[in-house]
Amino acid sequence: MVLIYRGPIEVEALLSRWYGAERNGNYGAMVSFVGTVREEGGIEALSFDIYRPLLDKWFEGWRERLAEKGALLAMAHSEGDVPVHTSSFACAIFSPKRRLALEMLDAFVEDFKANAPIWKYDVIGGKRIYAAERSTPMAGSGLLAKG
Amino acid sequence: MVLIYRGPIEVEALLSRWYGAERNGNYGAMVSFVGTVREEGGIEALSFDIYRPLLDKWFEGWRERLAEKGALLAMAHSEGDVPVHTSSFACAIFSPKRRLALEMLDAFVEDFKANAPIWKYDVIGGKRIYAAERSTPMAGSGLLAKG
Amino acid sequence: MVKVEFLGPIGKSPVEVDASTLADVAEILRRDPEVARWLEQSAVAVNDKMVETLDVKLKSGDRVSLLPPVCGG
Amino acid sequence: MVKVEFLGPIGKSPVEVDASTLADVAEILRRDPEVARWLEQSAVAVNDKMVETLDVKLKSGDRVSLLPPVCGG
Repeated sequence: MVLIYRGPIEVEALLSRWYGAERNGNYGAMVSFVGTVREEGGIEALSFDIYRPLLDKWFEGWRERLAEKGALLAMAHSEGDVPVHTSSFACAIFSPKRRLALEMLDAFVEDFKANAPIWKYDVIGGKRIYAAERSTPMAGSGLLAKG
Repeated sequence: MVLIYRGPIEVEALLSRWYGAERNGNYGAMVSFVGTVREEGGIEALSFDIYRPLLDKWFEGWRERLAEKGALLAMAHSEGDVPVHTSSFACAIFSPKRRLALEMLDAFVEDFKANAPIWKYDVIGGKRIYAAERSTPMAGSGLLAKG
Repeated sequence: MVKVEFLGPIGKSPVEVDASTLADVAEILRRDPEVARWLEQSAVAVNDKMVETLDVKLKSGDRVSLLPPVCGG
Repeated sequence: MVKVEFLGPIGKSPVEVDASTLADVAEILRRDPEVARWLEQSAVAVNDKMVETLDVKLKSGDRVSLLPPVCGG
């Protein structure tokens, strides 16, 4: 299951928890990624909507794919407002092999950007503005426009 | 400079420190790698010798290369004995772009394995045995055997 | 009745429609100008399972979700 | 005199040798069986700078380091 934070992720505690929980798993390599909100375009924060049932399904698919390769996947994401210089996304892969872990992390985050059911908004002047131009239609989009 | 620990790295504190120090740097992406000693081949620990002057030079070369791309590099390594299920190596790259950070981390660790002046020993029955078969001759090896 | 929900930025409350296939739902939604502009770029799930054809049969109590373009991270 | 140090698993104390180039050092070390077997797989630094030619000139007080195969991480 994806760990959902209301607001920013408590990154220090989360990384400690992941490392502590897995260091006895004899994995050898832990590769992690943390995404922090950059101060740009005059935003105060980013804000996120998540559709949890589908996010968890999508995530469990990835978890199983990685488990088949002997690797363990963990992920956290924020819902609601995440101010600049705080973090909205973190994931980690534990694996016996570093190279495999790095490759999988890249593929996972790539698919995350395209297919995880999460919607992003810029918060400017207290208003929530959908980040339409940075968003990607999910696989299979346009189905209901057909026929 | 490389952060050298006598014995295992305090990973939780280190990752917190790195994250805390850099999250205000507006980097956007932090990618980190932690190497933990696996229980295998009947070892109690790994043990390391480091030649610090050259390690720091090698590291500063990488730091500058990454700084030119707008990224920040940090690294820690253990000297002496590191028991199984504790960690001997950690590094992190802070970058505006995730893809770049992942690629650089892979290239950095690859070169680290081949050219960082660190020697590894298995500790078995209290004895320190050079890990000859897992070690790599550095670039330019064999010079003094010539002529 | 089939429930249709509009996720994320579509920002519209769920509606109940009378439909026996996903094609029926498509036809109904195309008539709503507030929703029609999202159809081209939205993916569709039925009972939280992504679908890729309009032939999907629906029964009363089923739930259709519209998923507009995403951007996590 | 030039100081030669043997890093990591070579496990030998530093020695002082009389040499004016790295080629001289090579010749001296090849005569020591304890060291000779490491030469093929060792890299060389002079005053903490990696070198790739035997032509390097040496002066008194210079330091030559032998670096056997490495394995960090």
